[in-house]
Amino acid sequence: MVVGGAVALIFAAILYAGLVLHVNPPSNIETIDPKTLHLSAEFTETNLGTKVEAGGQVISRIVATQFAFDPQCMVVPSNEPVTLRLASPDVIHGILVTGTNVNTMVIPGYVSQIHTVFTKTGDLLMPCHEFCGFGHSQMWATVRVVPRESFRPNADGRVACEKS
Amino acid sequence: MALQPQAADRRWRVWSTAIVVFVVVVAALLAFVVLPIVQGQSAGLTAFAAICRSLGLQAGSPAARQPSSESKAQPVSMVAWTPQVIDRLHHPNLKNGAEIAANICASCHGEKGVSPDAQFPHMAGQSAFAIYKQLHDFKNGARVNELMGSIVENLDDEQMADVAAHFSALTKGALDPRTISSGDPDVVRLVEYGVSGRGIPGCASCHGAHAGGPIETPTLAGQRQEYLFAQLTAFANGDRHNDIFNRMRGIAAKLHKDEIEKIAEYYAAVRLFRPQD
Amino acid sequence: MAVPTRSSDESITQSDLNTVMEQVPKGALALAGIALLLLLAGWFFVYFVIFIPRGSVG
Amino acid sequence: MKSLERLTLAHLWVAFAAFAVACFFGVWQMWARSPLPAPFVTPDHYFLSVTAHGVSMAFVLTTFFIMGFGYFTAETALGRPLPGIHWAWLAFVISLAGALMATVAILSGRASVLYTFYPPLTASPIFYFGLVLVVVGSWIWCVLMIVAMSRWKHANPGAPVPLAMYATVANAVMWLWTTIGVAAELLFIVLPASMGWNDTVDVGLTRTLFSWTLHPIVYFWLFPAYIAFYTMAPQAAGGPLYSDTLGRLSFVLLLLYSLPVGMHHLLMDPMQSTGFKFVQMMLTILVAVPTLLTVFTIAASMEIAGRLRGGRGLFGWIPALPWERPMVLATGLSFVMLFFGGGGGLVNMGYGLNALIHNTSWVTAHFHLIFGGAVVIMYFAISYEIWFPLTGRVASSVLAQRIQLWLWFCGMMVMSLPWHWLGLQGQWRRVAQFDYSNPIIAAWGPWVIVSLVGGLLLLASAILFIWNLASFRRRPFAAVPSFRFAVAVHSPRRVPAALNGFGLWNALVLFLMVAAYGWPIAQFFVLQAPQAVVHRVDRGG
Repeated sequence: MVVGGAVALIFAAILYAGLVLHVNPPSNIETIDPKTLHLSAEFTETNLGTKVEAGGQVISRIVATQFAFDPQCMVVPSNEPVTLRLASPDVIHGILVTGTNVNTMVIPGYVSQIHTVFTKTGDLLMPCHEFCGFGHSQMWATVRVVPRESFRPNADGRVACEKS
Repeated sequence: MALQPQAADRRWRVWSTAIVVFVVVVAALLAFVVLPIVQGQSAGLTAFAAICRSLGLQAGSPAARQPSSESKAQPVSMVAWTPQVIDRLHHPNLKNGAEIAANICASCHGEKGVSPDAQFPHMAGQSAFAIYKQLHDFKNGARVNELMGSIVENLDDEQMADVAAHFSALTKGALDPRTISSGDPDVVRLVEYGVSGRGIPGCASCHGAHAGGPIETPTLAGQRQEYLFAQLTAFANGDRHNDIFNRMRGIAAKLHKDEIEKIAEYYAAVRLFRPQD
Repeated sequence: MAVPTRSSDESITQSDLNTVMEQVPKGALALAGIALLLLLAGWFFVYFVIFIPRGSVG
Repeated sequence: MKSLERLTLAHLWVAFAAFAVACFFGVWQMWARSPLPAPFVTPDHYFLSVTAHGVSMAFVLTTFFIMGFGYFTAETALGRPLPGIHWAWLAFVISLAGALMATVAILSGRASVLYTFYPPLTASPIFYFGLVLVVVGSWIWCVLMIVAMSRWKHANPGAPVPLAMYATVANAVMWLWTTIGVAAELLFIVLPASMGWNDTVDVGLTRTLFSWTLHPIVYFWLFPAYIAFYTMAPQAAGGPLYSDTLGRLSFVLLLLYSLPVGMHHLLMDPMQSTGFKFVQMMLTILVAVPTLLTVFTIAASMEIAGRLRGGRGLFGWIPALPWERPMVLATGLSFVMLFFGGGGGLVNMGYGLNALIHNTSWVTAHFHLIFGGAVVIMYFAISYEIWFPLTGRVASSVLAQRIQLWLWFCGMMVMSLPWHWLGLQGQWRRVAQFDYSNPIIAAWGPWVIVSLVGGLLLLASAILFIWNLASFRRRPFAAVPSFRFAVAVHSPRRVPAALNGFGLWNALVLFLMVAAYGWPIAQFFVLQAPQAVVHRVDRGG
């Protein structure tokens, strides 16, 4: 019937996004203990921010905590695959990056992971979009998308925002 | 309706069930077989791994390589809020805590946790979790202070929990800092609301009476002004760095010196309810 | 003047109803069909014009 | 029947009192978020207000309205007294006590965790106890509805249950299924944590359990609107219902496909796998089927009425409808809002597409249009319709009723359409104030002010609504004709057993819930996911 056709059409578009564009919601069931997050190797303070890993993967690690992100500014290259990995040591947070499809919840106990490609350069807002307490409204960070040639990792493969 | 009622009823049962089961089977095939295998191929995953990921049996997306990290842990504080630690703080040996307090804490922090000297913080009514965290950090060198470092050297975790709980129990706890009637409106705004544009949450978002901030958040109301000023300054310039994930360093570094002064003054002005007052 | 809050359908005769039922539900199908088409158009607008250009996530 | 009327009115007045108060909170919140300077804005005031607005609108208004309307339907549709009216009063007292407890906890600032909870933040136990009591009261209502229907069936063997009652019981059955998730979350995890009995909670599990409830709860709110579409709107328009069977089928499909779909609220969550998200997304799309069936059936019913009144041509029946009657007007306006809200919803549930708008103002706009718009406007129309039989007095001004409905519709559109736009720009949710000095956010300012104007229209409409109901009291008593629900063109003498009871559908719901939620919940017990430390907002810091 007509109803069935309409439903099928929308369904086909979603399936197309999944099969051809590899669009998935962030669903990386990877546990991490929030109570000892600061003792973990990967989410230790010095390892946060953007790093080009040995295999060439660009990974930005971010901790969302009451009521700030650590770090508060991330540099990522444009038009290149980037992986964001986020974790929370305390309560539920969430992020989106304005003007992009980057969006995930950050749930204490789990690593949230998004694989994406930023296409536009510039400073984008990355606010906490889930109620996390009274300081929620002041919790935001900056994602600085720079052209490939301006993205210069240091000897450890790390890139950080310059203090402005 | 040519059908007999019973036959019609059975047809409804059979077809409804069949349609529902069919929908679930198709959904499951797409979700657990077709999508992960197709997505996994482009990411170089085996069909088995991709299916496991789509079921949630393996970490990672069926559409992308899973990154790894070779980083080493470099914690700024060794305190982990395990259920054991929390439990000890909820069920302390208060007698033991009182003894330790009388023997080694009272000379600087006062017999009843009210310090006689401006440079030492008050302890009475402070959160047990906050005191425990700081004692633990002094002991591990996460927070550096010669005097405190040598004093806590010989305390074990349980003793630290007991003495923390002892001080915490000395008064009824803090008043809501916003009960003071006067105050510079700019500071009140900073304390209550913070500054969105500078990414500064209000102090009360964590330190307020009904805030639900991190468990180790200390009570500030009625604290020594000199102590608060010294600590905020130390956070701002990085001398003190035992706050996990830059929670305080990040905020303090964004505050101007006069704001730090006013905040210290503000919180010191809020009177704690103390039995001897 | 207050309109009665509920209508009285006693005036409907079976023959009126039969006449009307020859037309029904043509109008309803047309209306629902247009609504459905607009809905689909809106959805695909969001999908192709906003979602897809914003880049893949997974 | 006097006692039934008192019972129904008591429920509706509690519902609308909460509604009116919540409207004030809502407008103030929009003011606080706008570039205009608003009074009293601090984070604790703001989140107290959001909690109060959400709890009043989503739990108190809905639950009390549905219970009251259900009692009314049971007695009028079945034509026999409600069994166990004492139990109904007991349920009322329990729910009211619960609502008052929650109110006290919220207003004392010890429950600012919003109506969707967010553990490991935990509020005062009084808040959760209060909400549990509201739900317990509604469970008694569910049992009473089921008992009323089964006694009627016993007395009328083989006869089809009147559609209005069949739908009401479908809602009661669905509500029993729905509340399992939130009840498990509150009773086993959140309440013990707020009492201090455990210090850590499994956040993934609590969110998953809440998602179990989060979608069908919206359908629980929606059912009265659908009941009005099928059984009151055609009657008001002056025609019969187009098809009784399509109505039953819609209600059954709503029961089936509103339950195993809650995970579309967790599409952006890291603790559920792509596979189960996809399965539930696919089941979610099927909810479109009963919705579209309803749109068609009601449009067809209206077409009959319009043509009976002399409407000609393909669309001539539309202007021929008696739009001056509040129920007809509300149905039309409700469908317009359902169109926009439903369209937004189709984007929300779109698997990857959800990333575009998750936790942005788009979602706020969606549920305000669907619930606050399409559903609540039918609550208004239902109240106008049944206030005469309930009070024995005729409305003082139907014009005021029409103005109120139009105000609500315009307000809702003016408020929520800009929100859709802002959501696409990335305006995020649950923020007390925005920093309008930021250039990205500054561009949103004008639209936020436009939506605030919509909010003011809504507030005006809410006040007018209460005034309209109160003004019934100034009118003299009139003779009340017996209340009639619309009947179908071809009133069935017998319907298949499947469409006259819920046994088959309960079995299928069980199957669907096991398939959709079995492993996603079981995984937390297998995985042994690390727990998060409880953050109590009701203790001094």
